[in-house]
Amino acid sequence: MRIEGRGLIDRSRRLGFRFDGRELEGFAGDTLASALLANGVRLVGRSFKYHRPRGVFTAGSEEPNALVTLGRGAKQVPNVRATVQELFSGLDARSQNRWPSVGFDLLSVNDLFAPFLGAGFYYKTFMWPRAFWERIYEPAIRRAAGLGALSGETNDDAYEKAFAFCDVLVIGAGPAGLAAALAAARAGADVILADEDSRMGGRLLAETEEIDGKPGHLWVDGVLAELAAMKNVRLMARTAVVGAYDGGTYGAVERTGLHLADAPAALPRECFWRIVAKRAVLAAGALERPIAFPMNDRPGVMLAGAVRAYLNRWGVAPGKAVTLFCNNDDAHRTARDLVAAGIEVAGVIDVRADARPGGDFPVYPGARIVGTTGRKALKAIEIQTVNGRKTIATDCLAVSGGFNPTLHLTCHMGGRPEWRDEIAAFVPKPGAVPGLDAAGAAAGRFTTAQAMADGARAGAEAAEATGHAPVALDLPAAEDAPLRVQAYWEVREPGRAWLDLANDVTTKDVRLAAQEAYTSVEHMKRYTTQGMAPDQGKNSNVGALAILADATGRGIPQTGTTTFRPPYTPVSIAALGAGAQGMGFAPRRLTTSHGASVARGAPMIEAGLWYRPSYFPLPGEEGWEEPCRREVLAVREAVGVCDVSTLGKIDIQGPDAGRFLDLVYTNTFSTLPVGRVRYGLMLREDGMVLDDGTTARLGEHHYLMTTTTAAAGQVMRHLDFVHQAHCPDWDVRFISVTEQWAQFAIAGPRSRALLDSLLDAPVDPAAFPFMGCGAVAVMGVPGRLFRISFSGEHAYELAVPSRHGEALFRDLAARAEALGGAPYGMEALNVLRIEKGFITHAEIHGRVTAFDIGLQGMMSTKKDFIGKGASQRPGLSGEAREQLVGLKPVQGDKRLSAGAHLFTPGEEVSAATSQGYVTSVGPSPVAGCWIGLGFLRNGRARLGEMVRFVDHLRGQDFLCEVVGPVFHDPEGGRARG
Amino acid sequence: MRYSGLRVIGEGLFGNKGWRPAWRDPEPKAEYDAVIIGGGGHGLSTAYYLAKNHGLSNIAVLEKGYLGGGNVGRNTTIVRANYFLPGNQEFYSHSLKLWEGLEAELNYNVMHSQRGLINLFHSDGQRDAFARRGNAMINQGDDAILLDREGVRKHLPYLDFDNIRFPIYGGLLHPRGGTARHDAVAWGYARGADRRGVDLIQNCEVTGIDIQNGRVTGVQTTRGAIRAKKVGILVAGRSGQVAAMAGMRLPIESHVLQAFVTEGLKPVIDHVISFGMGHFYISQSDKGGLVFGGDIDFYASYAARGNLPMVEHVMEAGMTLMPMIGKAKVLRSWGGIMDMTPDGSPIIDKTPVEGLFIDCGWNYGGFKAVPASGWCMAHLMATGESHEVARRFRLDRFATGHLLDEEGTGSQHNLH
Amino acid sequence: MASLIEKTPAAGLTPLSRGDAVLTEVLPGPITAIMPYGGKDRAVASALKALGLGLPGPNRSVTKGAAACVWTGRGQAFLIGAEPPDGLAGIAALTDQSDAWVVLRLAGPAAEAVLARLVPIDLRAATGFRTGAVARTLLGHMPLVIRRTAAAEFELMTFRSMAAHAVHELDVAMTAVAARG
Amino acid sequence: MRIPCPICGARDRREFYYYGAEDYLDRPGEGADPSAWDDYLHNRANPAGVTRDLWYHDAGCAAWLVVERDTVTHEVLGAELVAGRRAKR
Repeated sequence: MRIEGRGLIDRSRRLGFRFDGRELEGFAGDTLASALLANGVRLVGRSFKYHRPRGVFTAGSEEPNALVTLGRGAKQVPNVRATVQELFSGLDARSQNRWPSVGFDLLSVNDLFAPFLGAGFYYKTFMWPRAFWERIYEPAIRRAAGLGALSGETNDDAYEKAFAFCDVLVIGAGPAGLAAALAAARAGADVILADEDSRMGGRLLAETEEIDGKPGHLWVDGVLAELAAMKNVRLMARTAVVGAYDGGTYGAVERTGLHLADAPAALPRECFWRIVAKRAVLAAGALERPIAFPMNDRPGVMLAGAVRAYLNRWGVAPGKAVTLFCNNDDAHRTARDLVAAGIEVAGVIDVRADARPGGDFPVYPGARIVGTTGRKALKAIEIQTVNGRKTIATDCLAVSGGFNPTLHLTCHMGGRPEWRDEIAAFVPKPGAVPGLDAAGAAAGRFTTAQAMADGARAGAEAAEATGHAPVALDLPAAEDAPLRVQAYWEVREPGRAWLDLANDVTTKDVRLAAQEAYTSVEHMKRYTTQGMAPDQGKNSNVGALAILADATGRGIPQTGTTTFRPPYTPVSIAALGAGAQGMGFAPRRLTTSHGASVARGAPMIEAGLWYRPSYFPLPGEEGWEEPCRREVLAVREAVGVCDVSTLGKIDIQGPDAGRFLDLVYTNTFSTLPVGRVRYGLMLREDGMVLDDGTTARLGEHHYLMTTTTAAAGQVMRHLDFVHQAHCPDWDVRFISVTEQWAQFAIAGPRSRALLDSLLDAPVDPAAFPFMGCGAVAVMGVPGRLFRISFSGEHAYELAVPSRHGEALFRDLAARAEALGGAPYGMEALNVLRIEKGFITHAEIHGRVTAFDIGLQGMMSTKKDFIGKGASQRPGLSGEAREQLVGLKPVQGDKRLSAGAHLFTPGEEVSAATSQGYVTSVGPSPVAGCWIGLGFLRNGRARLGEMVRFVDHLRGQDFLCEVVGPVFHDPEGGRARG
Repeated sequence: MRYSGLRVIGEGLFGNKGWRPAWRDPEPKAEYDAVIIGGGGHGLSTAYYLAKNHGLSNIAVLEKGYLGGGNVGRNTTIVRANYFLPGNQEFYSHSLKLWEGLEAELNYNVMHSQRGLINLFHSDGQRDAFARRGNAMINQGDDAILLDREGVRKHLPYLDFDNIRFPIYGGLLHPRGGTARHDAVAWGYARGADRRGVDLIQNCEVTGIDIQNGRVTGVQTTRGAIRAKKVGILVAGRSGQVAAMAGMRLPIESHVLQAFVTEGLKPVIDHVISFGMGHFYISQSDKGGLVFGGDIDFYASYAARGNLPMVEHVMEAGMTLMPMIGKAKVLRSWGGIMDMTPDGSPIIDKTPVEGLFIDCGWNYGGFKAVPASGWCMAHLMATGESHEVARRFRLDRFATGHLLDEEGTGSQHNLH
Repeated sequence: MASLIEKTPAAGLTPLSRGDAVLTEVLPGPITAIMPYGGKDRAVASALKALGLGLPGPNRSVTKGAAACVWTGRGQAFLIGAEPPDGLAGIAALTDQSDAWVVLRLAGPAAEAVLARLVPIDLRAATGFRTGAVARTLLGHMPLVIRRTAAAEFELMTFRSMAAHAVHELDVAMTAVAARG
Repeated sequence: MRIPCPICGARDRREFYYYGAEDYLDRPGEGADPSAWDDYLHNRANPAGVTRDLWYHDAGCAAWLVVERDTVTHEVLGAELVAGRRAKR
């Protein structure tokens, strides 16, 4: 019911919206909850376990009941707090966790079985028969549980993340936060003021107490205007600071588009901020807490401060005849404001014997509520007064059990709060989060005057700590009446009394946990699920541990609290993971020939962030094997061209360069002549193979190292470590030149013919013997030529500055084709190298030693090198190790598959009898069958033996011959010739 | 007191007044036959199997906080047996078999749910590596099915198959893989051990290990000295500190692993899914929350909490793999302290001190190991010999080079 | 004689204009990595004086006309827009990087806000990132050399192979900032 | 978490690569006892408290750092260059 003349809503702007299909109307400035209450909607959802009818309970993000689903299709958002969601025109909301409707929910039958569904009941049953768990019990439980539903459709909204930096982050823009921001900003500090509400002001927007003789919101407007005009201040409304992390880093989520009717598609829905602040002031206020009493969960039961907020900020009366139940003075203000607005207050039930009447409403001192009625909306309460029992008709019961400072962020680094008896609440432990200071109600200073003064203090101190001289703040006159709270947690009378409304945890559940030895507060939480619902126990934690303390005979401080962890309010995965959807997860690295390869129809596959062509199909070719075979033969018989720019290239210079390479490679490079290239093997310090590749000596003090594509970054980091940690004084400098050079393999018997037609001067065989290198010119462009081969053929790699890469690739491909050759892709490259027994990271997978791949001879005995010491360990060599071998099927038509295991023929197939496994396979035109590389126990001693090749997954089981890993030209004459 | 559906109904009819404590709260005795340091999953299961399999009942479990307060209560609840190196294979295979009978064994519903685990792969090379793994699993007698892209789509139609940075080539399905209710495992073993006479002593921190002439004689605790000829250390997250009390330096570095849960949602993810390219794994709990995690934060830590870069990385992995979860909201994050070893595999072994045994180094795979770890540690403590399926979990394997490095990342603790 | 056509790293991808920010590819001329050998920092600095430049300290740059010497890492600077003077031979490792980077200019009143979406450092002039300031950091998940070249103008360098990805990420950020109005 | 790079200034943890304890700096000489290699590569004090460990400013200046920090509170107490540390000896 809307009250004329009250509230900060804009009554000139009517907004139509829908709830469960009903067309309703509210005003600009409404939340969905205030608009629903204004329309008399009481029942808004169903509880988690018993599916009990529930109504709006709070006016903030801590709402346990009024969780709704917004939108349809991919736009569907579950579990939206109606109390936070700003109303917009066309908003489409639905209730949750009910079927078929919120008014008639079949699963409310659970409520009848409540005696059997107490804390932890599921640990004691559903065990028989065993097979029923996955098939019957679990699916039923899963269907009944959960709240809202995801649409299952791919997200199509924009989300973003951003960074911000400041001297002072002020969290919360109520009286304390505004004063803190003002104090810090006037001192000259860089200030970010963040508040989760759409409108700044905090409780000042919901109270009738005046500030300096004016309505509170006018004072707020004045302060905000001043702050907004300051260059050193950034105001962030709709921004909830959700996590405190190390080094003054805070996570915050800003609702950028969720409140708009027609948000442009490009406007992010939410932005996740990482705010780095030298100091922070937590001015997040306090959360009112309920009292547990029999049947306290009915729609119409609300927090007293929330009732007052709906009245004063939104001009809504949540009921016609309101009652209150409280243990403190603050709740009496709600009664006073209601009466002033012309709403009947049917009684204030105050547990305090000394409670005094404060206005034109009946007060029942020393009384308590013993029962309520009204299935889908509260109808009446039964109270026990000093004079006996009495029933009062009421449609809205406002409850206040005192206030809990909103100290969650101060606990995010493991700090535990401290109990204060005089306010019956936990307060933040100072210094629990370095640099974060709590102020105002968040620190247990509840009056407006106290909050402002404390905020001003904290703001000034934060400014001073960041190097800004504080300036005095003239604080206005404000309300300063003490809270006068008496600790009171539950009415112990027959009937269920809810603590955790969202998870349906009652006082009985907590007592049952204690009875069953789950007496640690963590045990109680986990056993009852109290505090694990969407509100994370904001409404129930302190009450539950008070009852646990009572049940176990311990005090509240001795019982302790559970741990508050980030986020303070739930944050959508799309915001935290913004930017990653689709292609954004990792950078895409494109070679200079990318476009040309795509133009030739090559499927591009991912290789260590790069994209490389799989093969280059010709018209009429099907699948990968046909083009692959053609490309392999092109290399073997004519000439093939392949972009190898993705391999890591590191330019290494300096007088100590050779010495340095001797340290990082197992073999020696200081003796390599200028103009020559050598294959190098690099180990990790633990003796396993890190990487391999060729390194060329370009000059006396100048080398060029090649790494594999996958290990390029790791090798660079490794070189930096070895240099900086082990030999920082050596004069060696290095930098990646991977991006500088576009490099192409030109492989095959006609490779030289191709180069001779291309280069400005023909290849001089004397200058470019096998493993030679030197400078060349390509149409006037200076390049580098290396005579190296990864295919076993007479081959070169030609490098030019990347700006020429695409043009050179197109030219090379055309020339190759003219010579009867072709460009080739990764599939052919793989077959070519398997035929030659060359390894890749399929073989050097991190568990492999030089011994395993037969390169133990490359480990110099004349010098130290990285990995030498640890490679002496007995387990890293010997007959028990699996060694690299080649494999050929006995029946030539069998397809090998990598990942198969090898067994001794005649032995059973089991884990214990596995003799090895297959790492790489391919259809070899040279061998005329599929061939493979693999690791076989004591393999080098077993050449010529048969092994059983078993691939359960692909249904393969046949014999293979163990052969040497080099299938093609084992003497190497073709590459050298 | 035996738990059953009938008992639940019977007690419910009488106000649930009859439920008895799940375990006693005994005072520590001056001497036990064996003392277990650590009341987490591994310590409790060790005590249980020492009593059940080896007939020892004069045992105490000493827990500095509350039972199950360590990693057994802060993980992503995944249970699987999909290792491929001899040494790991047989151990996790044994563990999974124990899981499959755990409810009946403990008379406690740990909600072991064999909903199937799918490891996705994104290149031919990854497919081959997973094929090797799957074949190893079948060699071991476990189950594995290689799915191609369309096979994955049938199970997980909501993944992004069309516009994803690392395209989905297929997956390795482990049908017997799944989840369990983590706390219930600790509580079930605790209740089982208690029923067999084991003293579970909470709020009792071990402050020293008494050693005479190379033999362990007992422990010092915040609740007094306790004598014992056999002491087992099972304190993941504190292994280094407790071992140091016996003068040992372990091949362990402690790291923080974060995990996350969303608000409750109606059923949407029916499997356990693992996305190797992003190091992301996810399942949906029976309560409806999406439970997921990723890599460790990568820096040594005992803080049981992490930082935003890894939070964001995990969320980004989720968004690239299954963008339909975008509008689910993260409700809570937490952290556990992982014993990271230089090869990613655990240690269940004797120590140089006679009578002192250690079970540690579970990296971030300790939860699924709880039954077999207890089984094997109990065997070791009772017989003095390593159990057949845990014989490679030796403390000296780093020195000898007999490594169990499934990741292949070598002697850098945080890379496993 | 035939010639090899040159292609710039971000060819066809820029310019982009979104709201109050404009992204364009810059072609700065030669880029040479200069890594002084042990104890040669001063000698290198004086050799660079021939160009009117010097050797910048960490997070700094020195400019003279179209040429600049930009700090790019531990013991490393890039000479941009000029060929290295002869005097550097033997006292520093010199490596041609002219083709290794895409160089983008982001300009306009919204430039800082756009970069706040992608770069994890404080880029505000008021707190120190003034004209001439340099940082080696991240652009999303990509390596970045960033230099403020004017009050509302930054030069961004990332790997050439990532040019398309970088432009895309910047486009997304520019679009989001523009949508906020 | 922010790491104070002595060259670049304080930077977010996301710019750094972590290696492990500073033990990795003390590489045994050639021919050292196998147990020295075991200790160097594997065994760690792994303190719950102040530690010194190795970080690489991967996305920054490419310096290797020794960072002194507390593993319990995550407080970062300081950082120095690995190369500088050796030169001082």
